[in-house]
Amino acid sequence: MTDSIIVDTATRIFADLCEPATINAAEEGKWPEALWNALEENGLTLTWVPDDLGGAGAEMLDGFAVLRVAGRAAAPVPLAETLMAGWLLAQAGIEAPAGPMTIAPVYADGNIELGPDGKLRGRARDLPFARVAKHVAVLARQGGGYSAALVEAAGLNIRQDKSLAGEPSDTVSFDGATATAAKPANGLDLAALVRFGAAVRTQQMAGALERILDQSVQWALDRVQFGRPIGKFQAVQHNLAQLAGEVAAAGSAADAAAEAIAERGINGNAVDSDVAVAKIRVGEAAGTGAAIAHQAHGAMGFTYEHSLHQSTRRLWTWREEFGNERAWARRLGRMVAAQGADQLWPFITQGS
Amino acid sequence: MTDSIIVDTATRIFADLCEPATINAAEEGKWPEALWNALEENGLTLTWVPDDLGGAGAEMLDGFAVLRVAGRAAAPVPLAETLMAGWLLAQAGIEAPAGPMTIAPVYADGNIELGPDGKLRGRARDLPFARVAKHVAVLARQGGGYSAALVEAAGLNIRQDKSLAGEPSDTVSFDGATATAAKPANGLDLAALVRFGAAVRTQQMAGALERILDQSVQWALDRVQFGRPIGKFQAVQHNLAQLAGEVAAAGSAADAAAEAIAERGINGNAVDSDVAVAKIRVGEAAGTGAAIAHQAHGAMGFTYEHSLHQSTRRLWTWREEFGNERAWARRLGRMVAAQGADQLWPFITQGS
Amino acid sequence: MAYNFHFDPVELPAEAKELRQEVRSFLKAEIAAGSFDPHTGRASNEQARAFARKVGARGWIGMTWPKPYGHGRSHLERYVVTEEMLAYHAPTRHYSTADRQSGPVILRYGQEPIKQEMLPRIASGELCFCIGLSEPNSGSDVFAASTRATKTDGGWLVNGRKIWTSNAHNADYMIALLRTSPPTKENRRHGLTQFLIACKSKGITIRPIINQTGGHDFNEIFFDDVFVPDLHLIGEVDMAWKQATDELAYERSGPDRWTETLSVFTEFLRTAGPEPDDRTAEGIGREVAHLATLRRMSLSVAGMLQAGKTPAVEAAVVKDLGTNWEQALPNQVRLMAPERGDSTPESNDDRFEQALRHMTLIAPKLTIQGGTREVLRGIIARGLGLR
Amino acid sequence: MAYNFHFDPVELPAEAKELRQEVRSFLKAEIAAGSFDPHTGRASNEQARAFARKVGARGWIGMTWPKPYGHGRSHLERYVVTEEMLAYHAPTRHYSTADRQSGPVILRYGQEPIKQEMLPRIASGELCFCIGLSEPNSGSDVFAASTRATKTDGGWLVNGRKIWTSNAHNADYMIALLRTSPPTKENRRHGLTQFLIACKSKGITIRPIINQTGGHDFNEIFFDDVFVPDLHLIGEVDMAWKQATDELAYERSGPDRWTETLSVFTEFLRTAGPEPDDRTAEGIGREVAHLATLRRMSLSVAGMLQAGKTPAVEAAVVKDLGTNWEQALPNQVRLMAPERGDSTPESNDDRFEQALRHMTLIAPKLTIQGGTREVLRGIIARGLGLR
Repeated sequence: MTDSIIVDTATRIFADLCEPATINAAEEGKWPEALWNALEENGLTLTWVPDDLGGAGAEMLDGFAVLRVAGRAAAPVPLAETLMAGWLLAQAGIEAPAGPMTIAPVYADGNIELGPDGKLRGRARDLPFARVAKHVAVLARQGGGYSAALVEAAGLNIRQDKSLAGEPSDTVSFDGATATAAKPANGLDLAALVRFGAAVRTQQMAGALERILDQSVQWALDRVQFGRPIGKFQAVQHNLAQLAGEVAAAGSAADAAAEAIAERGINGNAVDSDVAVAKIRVGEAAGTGAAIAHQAHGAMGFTYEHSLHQSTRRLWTWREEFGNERAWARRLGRMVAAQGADQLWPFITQGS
Repeated sequence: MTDSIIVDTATRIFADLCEPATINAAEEGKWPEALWNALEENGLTLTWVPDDLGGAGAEMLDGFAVLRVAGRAAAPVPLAETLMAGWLLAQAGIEAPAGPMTIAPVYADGNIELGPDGKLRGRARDLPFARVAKHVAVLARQGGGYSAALVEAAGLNIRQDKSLAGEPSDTVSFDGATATAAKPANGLDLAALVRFGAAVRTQQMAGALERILDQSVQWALDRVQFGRPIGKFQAVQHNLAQLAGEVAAAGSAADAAAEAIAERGINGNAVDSDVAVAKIRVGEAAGTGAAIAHQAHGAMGFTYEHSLHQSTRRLWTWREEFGNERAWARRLGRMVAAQGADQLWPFITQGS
Repeated sequence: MAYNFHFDPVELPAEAKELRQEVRSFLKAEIAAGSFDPHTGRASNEQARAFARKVGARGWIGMTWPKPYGHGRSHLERYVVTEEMLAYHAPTRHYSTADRQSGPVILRYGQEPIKQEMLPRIASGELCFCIGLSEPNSGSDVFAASTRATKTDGGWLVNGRKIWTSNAHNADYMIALLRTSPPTKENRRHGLTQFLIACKSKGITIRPIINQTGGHDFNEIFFDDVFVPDLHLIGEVDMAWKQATDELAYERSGPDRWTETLSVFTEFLRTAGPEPDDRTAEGIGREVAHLATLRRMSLSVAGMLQAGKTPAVEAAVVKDLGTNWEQALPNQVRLMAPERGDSTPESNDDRFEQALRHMTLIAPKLTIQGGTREVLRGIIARGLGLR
Repeated sequence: MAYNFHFDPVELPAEAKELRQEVRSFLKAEIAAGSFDPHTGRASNEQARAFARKVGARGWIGMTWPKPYGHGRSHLERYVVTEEMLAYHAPTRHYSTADRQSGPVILRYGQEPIKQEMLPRIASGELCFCIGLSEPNSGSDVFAASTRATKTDGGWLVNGRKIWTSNAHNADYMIALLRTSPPTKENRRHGLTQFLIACKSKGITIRPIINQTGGHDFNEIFFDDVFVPDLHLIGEVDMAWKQATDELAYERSGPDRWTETLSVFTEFLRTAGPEPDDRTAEGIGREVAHLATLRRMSLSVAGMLQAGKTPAVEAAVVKDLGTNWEQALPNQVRLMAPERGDSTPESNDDRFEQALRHMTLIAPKLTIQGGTREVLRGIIARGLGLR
């Protein structure tokens, strides 16, 4: 089970310092310094880094729980990315620096290489929050394997773009950059990094879905049409009940992936299938759920001043990152088919 | 426009002679003789056969309109098959005999051959109503082309099976059978026959969908729960409104295919795309529509004694025959893609 | 916060994992012995009865009931047994209703002599139960029931009619919801009482209702001055609305709510082979993601029950998601299946075709039986604070 | 019979087919001249105004209005012009509301001097209109409007607030639904009146509402003692509920109700190329089937209007189906698109990516604007005799 103090701390910080206005301001380029500092001061940014490497040394599940809360808050900071970066560095025994980080690459066909001269080569697209990161944790090919490398962001060539959520999503060239530290990644490969990213995104999505359910129910209770709250109309009730089902399924699927990783590590087929299930199911819930929430909110939910879009736009972004439903479904489908029909049920019940 | 006398006649005959009990009895193997005879005596079974070949010489659209009515009535007779058989024979200038007929093959990979000795060879699966047909109209390969052949059913080797609708769906071996008459099919190929069959099924489905909408609305008005007719509940109203939309779309798509065939004949890409659109859209409506109708009917609609299944089981059968949604969608998708993005709109507006 | 229901993670205890292997071995042996068809679940009534006795002998009926009525085992162990039985299409119909619903009602509200008499006989696999709930004018609205029980010397006289009673033609007993008083103005649910009724009682007529698959599961039951002894009264007179519904609603989330059409998927996997194309792989993956998630949620409810929680809304969520998924499954599979043609090898895919047909036919009932989609969404909406 | 609505087949007359070619040539020339971006429809306000003048000069605004107000042409000809404009993303925003809604209202209910003054100026492409319908507490329930018009010497004084008014910041005039009397017990729709209001009138303040795409279309409008002359009264005082809604509801079925996200599909087709794989072909075919059917139904409504029929329910059906389809389209396309990666050639698919993002963002509004899904299904249910 998770450490409730960590989760409570995160919840309190977001309640205090992650107002809708802060989130919109971040989209305009204003770095939410107070929020980030509070997270950092409370040790939440290096949750997955062991004590001896400068981190909080918390359990895997604690980190995922923090990300659930962050997703619920639509936190406009690279908390997930910094957590992942710290984790990646820790795999190689590299100490994690302070400050925001991101990871590279985010695609399984990524092609960053670490040369014998200690210099990096390659380019990575769609790196979340690259422009605000102080460091990038890179998983680079080296010889026949992979190394984790810590790179200062300052000297990198960054082409800025934005995700659908309005958050930084940048293309970064690593050509000629020198790693501050670089060590073999202890068996980790790009597929595992992407898998880990997918699991992380499912937690954030599960949180965002909880948020839009809350908002939609509240709106349905408050908004009066035809002389009564719209939540009294059967059609609205049934839609929100369906939304609740999607939220519940997403939370459950995301937790399954997190628990699998906590128990069995990031490598291996068994974990891969848990993550696949989660990314598929949560991705579907994100689409269905956002549509229902918007329908319930009417025109108000389509405005920039209402905060619904802060969650729905992130859902639409996150479902696509680290492999969308289709990509994971193909992979999972092949895995299941390869084992044969009679292994379906054992497959479903494996691990429990 | 269609000849309303023909349609009125058909409607009256089905109202008089196609009761739910008759339909269930037919499933048990009792041939609905009175119904068939009335259809035959009124010239409805050879609608598409010209006067000089022994038929009614009606317009294409009249035949399709009759099939719409027959679909609405869940008529348990090979009216569609006899109409298609008469039409197939007429393409080759072969006179149509009296009595029920069916066609062969029903798959585009059909492999019936007509040898130089006038004997047929091959086997066709899933022929609707084969066991009750007096004749089979066959489209057989001959040399490099196709011939239409009329074959007496009496001597054929028929292995009986049933469709999901409980109607005869038989495998027939034509090995060694002699054609009563055989002539070149005038440019018709198997793809065209399947295309024609698909258009025919969309009319029947459109009719069946109209029927289940009627039944569902009536049931919703009659059935009382929680002190009022269930049709007063918003959730039921919205579901039935959705059903109405599917029924309307199906009818419109089916008509488009029928009109295209009536105007431009059965050959050619343009007609192929109209039929594809219809079989895809009507097939989808059949699935969605049957599900809504059953949900509205509750447990009652699941019983054999209620007549809903007579229509829904036919919908599930017909959507699969002559190519299901997927098969036609692949074909249509290829057609559209081959023309390129800038031709999409001209493609949609072609013909009107 | 609207979102106030939860699906706790569950770790199955070691004994449950062992039990799973035990059940699988048992089923393997039964399949080998020809006790039922492992693909369709087909078994004769005699086979189903014999199977129930064997399952009873293993101690797998009434597992969670305290001793001496049952076996005092955990909800998670019971869950494992149930899902293994369903996954391998074991013929549980002789005992499943009693195990899932009737037994727990008797255990909680029955009079002591009845508990002592009935529960061990259920647990042994001997007795088959059915549930007399729906009436011609009382389907989703169970509190509109009008079949009445009138007090008489030493018992009650029952008159009226029940409908949609599954398996009544095979059942020994029924637990029926009967009207003992009119509803009150303040409480329209008042006035109904639960009774245990022997199906062979004088005055009972059972008429089969054939369904659209051609099969017989439902029945209509006519009561004509049927005598029910006082001892068979279950719970308080007129107060059935306080009993039953909520506590037992957890059973909504059992694996029977998302496995009913599963065999069409399994058979499809068999025809699809080990290296499906992209389209097929994508379709398979999507269904597996839903299945795995439903199963986790369903197991979670069992775990919460074991922990003494009352996950009523969670159970409704699982049933709503589960039945919608299993209802849609045959059509999803249909659209993955290869096109049939004259050159398709014969009977290559025959078992799949049969499963597809059967599941297409039964799919409509899945979101109706045991609480319609509309009823479930109403329960969830209430859980959200909207009602 | 419940199913008492129909979609008559339509054969476009020869002049409509010629007109289509004429419109295509016109648009081709405009695109060549850089009047708008043919892929996204982007055009500046100046470009949109200039475009309206050109379209007006062609006689393609107010086409169906009788001469001398408009051009006395058929609904089918108007339909063809409209769908071609939409299909090629022409910037019609300066005139489309007036052409579709405001003009017809003035034509039917306006006072003669107003008709003579306004309609030709609309038809020329000069005037831009907006619609003042929704209020903070009156969205789907339009008859709850409370912005009031009070009789004064020679006219009316307007006070209150309208919201979600599209394009008000560019409009010259608004047709507003205002409260002139309280509703009556018998008829809660009583007491509302339509007025023509110049947007530059003293006392009007327009506040932009930025939407989640970052764009500005909606506005909030504040009325502070705005004077509206008697001549600008449209129709009968207190009787707006008899006007407007039904006749104009046909406009619901126009091609603007199913083409709004179409460009994401077109751009996808471009990236998919001429020989897509099975999965992609299947996806494309499915969407084309929906699109072609919607278009036929929409055209059919135009044909029925031309034939003097009143296809109100049919129009609601088309809008319900159409908006649901166009809303789902971006997600359908998303799941057909190839996976992005670091080795994907840059900006290969950039126009598609941009379209996908934009359409994903606007999709939620499509089943809300101009009559929500819930309102439309209510209308259809009424047509079925359920309400």
